[in-house]
Amino acid sequence: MKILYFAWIRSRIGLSEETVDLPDGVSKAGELLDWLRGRGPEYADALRDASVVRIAVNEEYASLDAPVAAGDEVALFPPVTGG
Amino acid sequence: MKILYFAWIRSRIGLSEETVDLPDGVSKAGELLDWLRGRGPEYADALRDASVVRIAVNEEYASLDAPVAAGDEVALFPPVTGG
Amino acid sequence: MIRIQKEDFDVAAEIASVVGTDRSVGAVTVFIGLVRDINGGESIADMTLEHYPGMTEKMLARIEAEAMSRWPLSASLIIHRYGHLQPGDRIVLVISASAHRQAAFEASEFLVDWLKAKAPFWKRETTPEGARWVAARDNDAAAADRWTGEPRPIVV
Amino acid sequence: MIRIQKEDFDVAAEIASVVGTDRSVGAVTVFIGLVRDINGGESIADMTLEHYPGMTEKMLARIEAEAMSRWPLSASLIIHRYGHLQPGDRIVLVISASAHRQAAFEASEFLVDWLKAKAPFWKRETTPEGARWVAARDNDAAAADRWTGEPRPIVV
Repeated sequence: MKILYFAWIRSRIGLSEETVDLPDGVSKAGELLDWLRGRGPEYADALRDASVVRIAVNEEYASLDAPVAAGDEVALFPPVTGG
Repeated sequence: MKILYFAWIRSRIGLSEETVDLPDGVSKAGELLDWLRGRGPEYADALRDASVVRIAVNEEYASLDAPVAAGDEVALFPPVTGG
Repeated sequence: MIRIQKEDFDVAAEIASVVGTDRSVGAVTVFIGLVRDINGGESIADMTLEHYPGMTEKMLARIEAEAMSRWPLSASLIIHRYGHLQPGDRIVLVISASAHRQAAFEASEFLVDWLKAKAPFWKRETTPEGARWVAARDNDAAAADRWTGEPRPIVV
Repeated sequence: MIRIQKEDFDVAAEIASVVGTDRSVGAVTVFIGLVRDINGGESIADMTLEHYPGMTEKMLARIEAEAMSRWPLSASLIIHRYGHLQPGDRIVLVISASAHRQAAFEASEFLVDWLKAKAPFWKRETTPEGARWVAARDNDAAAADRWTGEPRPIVV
């Protein structure tokens, strides 16, 4: 599974992209977030407030309940500010 | 008093502009319209339907009740279609 | 700024002059009205725009002043052409510049709605059946009237 | 049409390409978003726009398709820049072309509202206190949401 980070989530984690094996017990986006928070203090800090974390699975906006699977591209980013 | 005609009111009357002495008994725009209608069949035809005649006195939209006086510039035209 | 002219205008140059060097401008909205090749189901060969010199300037200046008083605009522009035009030709240009987009969009829509309802211009079209004066559309009056109620609050 | 690019764009050339030779177009509306030299009371020296390549194209294409399905448009265009920008620089261009102005205005406003709420771009500004990520504005979400109710009837 490829995970992408953007904007201040990217800066806080210090990574723009990583590839991980789908962890055991993770089948939904929210579970993936919980698992990532446990990877280290920079992850916990960047992903602490779920209300400002947007999730996209395979380039589509997704909720915490959305299914995730090995091979998916999951992106985590703050609310968008283009335009 | 200068009277200007525009668009199809101008074409029907066959005049774009004329200067008339303020007729006796005319002190409002509606009275001027009535007087003009009596000047000939082309005037009567052009000004028959007051609902499609717009009046401007000294370059300001005016109602049938608006006062008109010698020296005024009165314009008669159909609803505008610019833009 | 308002201009009434026979000649075409340069949209990019006009946008640049409206924005100028004002770096507080975050949103520019532009409306361009063009001559269509069909109207009311009839094909249009060409068009002549007549206007009332003097009153036209006065009305456009007043409409622009009204927009400037209703919205926090940095600048705005109305250019309206008259004379002989053909399908595809530009008739009118409206530009509004503001810090944020809501004011810029609303102001341009207002300027177009009010100039269509109030500025003394008349269109005469040539169709295969001959020339005809364009009739005013009821919904242009309705579009102008919708600006008389309570304004939508401006969020800056 | 949608484009995501680092380079600036030529507004007049883009308008010409949107209208093309379609003489049924009577109304063109344009929105240009610019970098402001002040935001939230702080002066802005420059800005960097980050985006999510792939998802950005997908979202903008979907937003444009939604506008084309809601309004009778002849054509539309969204160009969004990314990378390093300075105050006064153009960020985004939206163009809508239609027979009549109501559709063109509403479509451009919709396109801007939805791209601001949905397209994955993020702005980072440099202020005298250092660089900061721009926070999303609540009223951008509200502006996007107002298009979910019943549409205003289109009069043609």
